[in-house]
Amino acid sequence: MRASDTELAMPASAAEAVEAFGDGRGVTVFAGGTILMPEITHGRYPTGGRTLMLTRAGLEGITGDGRIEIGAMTRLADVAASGVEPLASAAGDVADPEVRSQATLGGNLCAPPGAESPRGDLQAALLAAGASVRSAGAGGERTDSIDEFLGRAHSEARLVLAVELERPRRAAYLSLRRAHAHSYAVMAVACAELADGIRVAAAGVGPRAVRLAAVERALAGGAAAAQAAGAATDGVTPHDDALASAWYRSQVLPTLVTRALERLQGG
Amino acid sequence: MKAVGARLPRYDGLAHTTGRTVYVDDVRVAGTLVAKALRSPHHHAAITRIDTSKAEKLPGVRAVVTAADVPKNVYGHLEALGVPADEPLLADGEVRYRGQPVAAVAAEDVETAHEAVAAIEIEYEERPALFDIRKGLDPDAPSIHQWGPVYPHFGPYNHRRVRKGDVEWAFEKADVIVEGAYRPAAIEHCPLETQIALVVPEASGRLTVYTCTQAMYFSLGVIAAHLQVPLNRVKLIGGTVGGGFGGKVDTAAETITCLLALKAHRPVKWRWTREEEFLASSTRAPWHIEIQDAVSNDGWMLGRRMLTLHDAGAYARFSPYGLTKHGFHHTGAYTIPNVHFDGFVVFTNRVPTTAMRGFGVTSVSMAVELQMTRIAETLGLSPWELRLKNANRIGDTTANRVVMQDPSTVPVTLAAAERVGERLGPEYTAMTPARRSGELLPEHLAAQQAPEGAHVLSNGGRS
Amino acid sequence: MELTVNGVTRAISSPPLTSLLQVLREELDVLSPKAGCQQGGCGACTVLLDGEPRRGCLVPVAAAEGHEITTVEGLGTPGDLSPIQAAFHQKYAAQCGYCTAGMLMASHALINRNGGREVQREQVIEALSGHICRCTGYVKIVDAVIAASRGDVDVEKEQGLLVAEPSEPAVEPKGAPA
Amino acid sequence: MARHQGRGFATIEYPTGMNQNGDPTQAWIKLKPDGRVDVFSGTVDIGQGSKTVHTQIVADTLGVPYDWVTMDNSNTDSSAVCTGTFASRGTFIGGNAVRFAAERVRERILDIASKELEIDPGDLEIADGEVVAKGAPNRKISVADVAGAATYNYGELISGQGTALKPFAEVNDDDGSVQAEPHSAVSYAACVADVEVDDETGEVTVSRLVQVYDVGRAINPVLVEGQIEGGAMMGLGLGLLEESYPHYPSAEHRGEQFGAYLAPAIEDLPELDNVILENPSVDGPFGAKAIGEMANNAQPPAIAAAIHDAVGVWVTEYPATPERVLRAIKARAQPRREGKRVIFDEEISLRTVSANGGAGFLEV
Repeated sequence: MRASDTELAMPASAAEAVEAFGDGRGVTVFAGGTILMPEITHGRYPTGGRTLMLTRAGLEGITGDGRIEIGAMTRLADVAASGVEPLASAAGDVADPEVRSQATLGGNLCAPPGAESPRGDLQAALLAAGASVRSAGAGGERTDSIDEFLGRAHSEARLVLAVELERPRRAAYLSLRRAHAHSYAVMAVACAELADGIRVAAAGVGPRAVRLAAVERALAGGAAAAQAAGAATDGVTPHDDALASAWYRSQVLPTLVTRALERLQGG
Repeated sequence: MKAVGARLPRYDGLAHTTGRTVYVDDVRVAGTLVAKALRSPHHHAAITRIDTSKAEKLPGVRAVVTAADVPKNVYGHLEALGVPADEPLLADGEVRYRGQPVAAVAAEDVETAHEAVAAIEIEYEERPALFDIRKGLDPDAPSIHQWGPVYPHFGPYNHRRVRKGDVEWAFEKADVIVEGAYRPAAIEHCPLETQIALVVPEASGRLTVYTCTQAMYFSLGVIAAHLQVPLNRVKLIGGTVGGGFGGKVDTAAETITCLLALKAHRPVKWRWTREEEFLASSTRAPWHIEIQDAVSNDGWMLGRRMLTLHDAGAYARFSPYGLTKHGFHHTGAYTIPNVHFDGFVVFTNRVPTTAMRGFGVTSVSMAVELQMTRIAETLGLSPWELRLKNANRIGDTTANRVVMQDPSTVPVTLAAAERVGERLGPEYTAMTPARRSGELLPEHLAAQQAPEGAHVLSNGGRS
Repeated sequence: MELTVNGVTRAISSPPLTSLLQVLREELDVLSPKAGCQQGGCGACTVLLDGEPRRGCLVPVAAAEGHEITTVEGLGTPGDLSPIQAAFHQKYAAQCGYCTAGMLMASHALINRNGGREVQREQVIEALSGHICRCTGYVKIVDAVIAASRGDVDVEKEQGLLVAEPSEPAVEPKGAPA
Repeated sequence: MARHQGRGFATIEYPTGMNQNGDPTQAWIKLKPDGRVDVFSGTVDIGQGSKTVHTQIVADTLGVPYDWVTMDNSNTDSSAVCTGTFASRGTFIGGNAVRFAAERVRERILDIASKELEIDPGDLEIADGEVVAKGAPNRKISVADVAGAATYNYGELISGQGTALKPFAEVNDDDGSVQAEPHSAVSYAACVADVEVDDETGEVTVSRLVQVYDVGRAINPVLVEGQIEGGAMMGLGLGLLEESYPHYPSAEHRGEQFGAYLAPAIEDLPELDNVILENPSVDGPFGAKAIGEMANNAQPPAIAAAIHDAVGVWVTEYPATPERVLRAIKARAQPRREGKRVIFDEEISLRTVSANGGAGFLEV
């Protein structure tokens, strides 16, 4: 269909947005637009007859101190400036200042995997931080752990309203990227020390970010950073794309994990 | 003299910095239609059916063109230099690379143009494709070009040859033979301005073509040849380009846009998207280069055997020219008296490769210079001194017998060494490009040296 | 819809999901922003929204309504250059010129954000990290932005052509053939 | 984390003009009645600054101020043949074309000035827009008045045309030898690259490039610098970053997004130290040689040599991506020695990769 034929809704509040979204059928959610706009320009309007533009829905903002809530429409530039690690470092690592001023947390969370390179740069940080996702859709509003949310992503339509997390005691984020703002990171590793131990996650090693459970277990068992990182590729199935091969990702992931953990522990 | 040597401001600097430079995309002509192309999704396939009738009937579609609409569809960019034609403007019966244009449409707006492209019915029969030039002559390599796996028209040969001196002697005489393989990749020109043309059919029947070409008269000739019209039927307006780097030596968008404008009787603009540019614009060629150098323990380059495969992509375009230039410069900034060079232009199912900054010679530099560093390392010599010792000097002759008149291998190398504080022996720091004599003119270099005042030797070298 | 561009408010008829870039160029004939990629990847279409740089190709016009949009046309004219334009001209920061408008807008915003202090090289690199220039190698762009932030540019002089100044080779020629 | 420094260098040469020549650029120039100069040439300015350079050449050849000269390269009706902007031919060949045309115009100016001043043209010279008698500076007439006199008194349009063309150099297909020079002039350059290599990730950072270019004569030194700096970044891209098919030869991977194609960005910018040498060419305009195309040729091999210096491995497939560097570090390949032969890179060679040991390509 033509983008010019879509029915555009611009809800003025979160409640209006939830109502307009309904069960999500036939709805395209427009957040920051950094992924959607090029598709529209190139004549590939994604789905449905209705576009829900959230720009004026009041879904932005970072609130709370210990328990932090970040609205879905919070711009990555604001996340980067928030000091909430490892999320802030991950957000600051996305693209360039102009894109970060437009891209949103919710959009990043819901980005489908790219054809040529990984996407969803924040997923690893959210996993490491043990975040949860508050969303609306069929069956009403609910809160899922980030692990559950990502596991079900793209199998059901949800309108993300906010992300919630406890501020980690310590956190570190490290990406492997070519020095190019316009390029996605090859891989990223985030780790965070929470009340119940250290969580470690990696992005760029699969269609979406994953927890590195074997590394977490090794750390819980008292292993040093480099030793724990030896298990980084357990259960991980890296892929080839335009940025790097599966071989390269497998080779370098342990190094990246080691460096991230050393950063976490070394402060 | 006042202007020459002065740091005068750019002629177009004020226009650039006030956003007033007029590029093709900034030209406004009332009633301009939008063009889009149907491009091959396959690397290699037969076109078994094409039907444009549904696209033509869509409201807002003003023209659809296919190979049948081109007066002279197959034309060669270098016919004037003796390279026969092999490339169709629009694919006819067969596609040989992904992104190859098969048909084009002109419509009132971009969304209609997209719909029209999608409405063209086309069926393909996929064929095996070839991507590795090293496998071009494999017994089971797929047949992908009407001329066979390699370009066959270097006179009586299917490869460019350069021969000088006695290479057998050099390899016999050598203390060490260093062999290496070098593989520069395909590269995007990636100018910020993508390929674009705006064609306005004039009442007189002339076509006014707003063009981003780097080569106005060259493109004029290409357009006129495809359209089979004299040069006064087409006027090119251009001269201001948003980056080229060689990719806009190809006449990429102009001719198809002319066909659409002629058929629609309306102005038509075709601006490639960045995706099209990445998918279907020509690239710098990938190369495969193998070098064997015969050297003496004290660092003389006695002889070189070199084999180069140049990936032309699906059509010849400028590749035979680029390979010849490559062969002419295959010794780099050094004088090697005995050489044996063979170069092949190999066809693959990639987009045709073309000129890019340093065409033909960039690949030489990438291969030969790393090889020189390797030789120095292998012999345990200074890489600086190895280069200075074998540097081009006045009166030396190139592989193809041209006498060097103003070579600067020595001054640039010494200046670089000085800049980074590299300490060289006094016999090196005192060097100039002057004619060889004394220790710098060993017996093996004497035969290649030209007499004073000569410019080209019709038969230089040892033999 | 209405759009305010360089201080002038005009009615817009393009559909709301049309990119701001498309509206500026095709509906309003504001031609300095360039369609370099329309993927958000090159920066050639960057304009200012309320003084902040944004990719024109990533902003739907519906989201631009109600904001002040500034393009190079609103920065200065050949007879009345802004400092950043004068610096780009004086420092030869443009070659083919296709990326220049985006570079200018991002640089202008950086200098304004910096509140009159001299911008540091690292700031320039961060601010222009999403802008591709295939011609200049960026050196003269960095120089120009820093110079403009320092006020180290003669705007008056840049209105016309510079007076020729003789150049010196960086290193004396040596070994020149007779 | 293990980072290693390394330095490498390269020296290169590059010819001016189309290989084998036969590539004309034609220009013509006319004077307006006030002496202002209109230059028509089809040379395309792709950003390198040919309009500026040609204007400088014409101004000095005629002896008039730079801002008297207007350059029109806009269309094929008013401009004569220019083969195009490629092969580094803009300054040398295009510049010679406008120079030759300006020399003709200069002759006509002197001829008419001679009539007006009643002085032999050989005793006149032009400087700063005035025709002056040699040795008698108060006997002069402005070029503006000469052009006015030509237009209104003598009925002449002062104009001139010039063509820069070297004849096509035929090649002997048996041995590649030529009967005429296959180019116009040769430029030279050297480049030193300093790099840092991370031996755990294969990442390479270029920290500094020192570059020396012999350009014959820098008609406009800042534009020459612009070519050197732009070329340096393009060369850095060739050496480290860019690849149309990132997993070449797996053709499915020619990306369509900037996100997957790594054109050098401002974050890649190393310290650049440029040196311009001016060893004049025999026949270029004011001694100029070429600069544009060669400017990205020296960096890739200098960077590859620096990688070897840093971590001891040879990466001969360009670009030296982190993956290629890391593979080389893991493999630590040593050359095979066979008698006096030292054989590198066998695994990527034609003999290894082709099905028939390279038959048909080797030993023809």
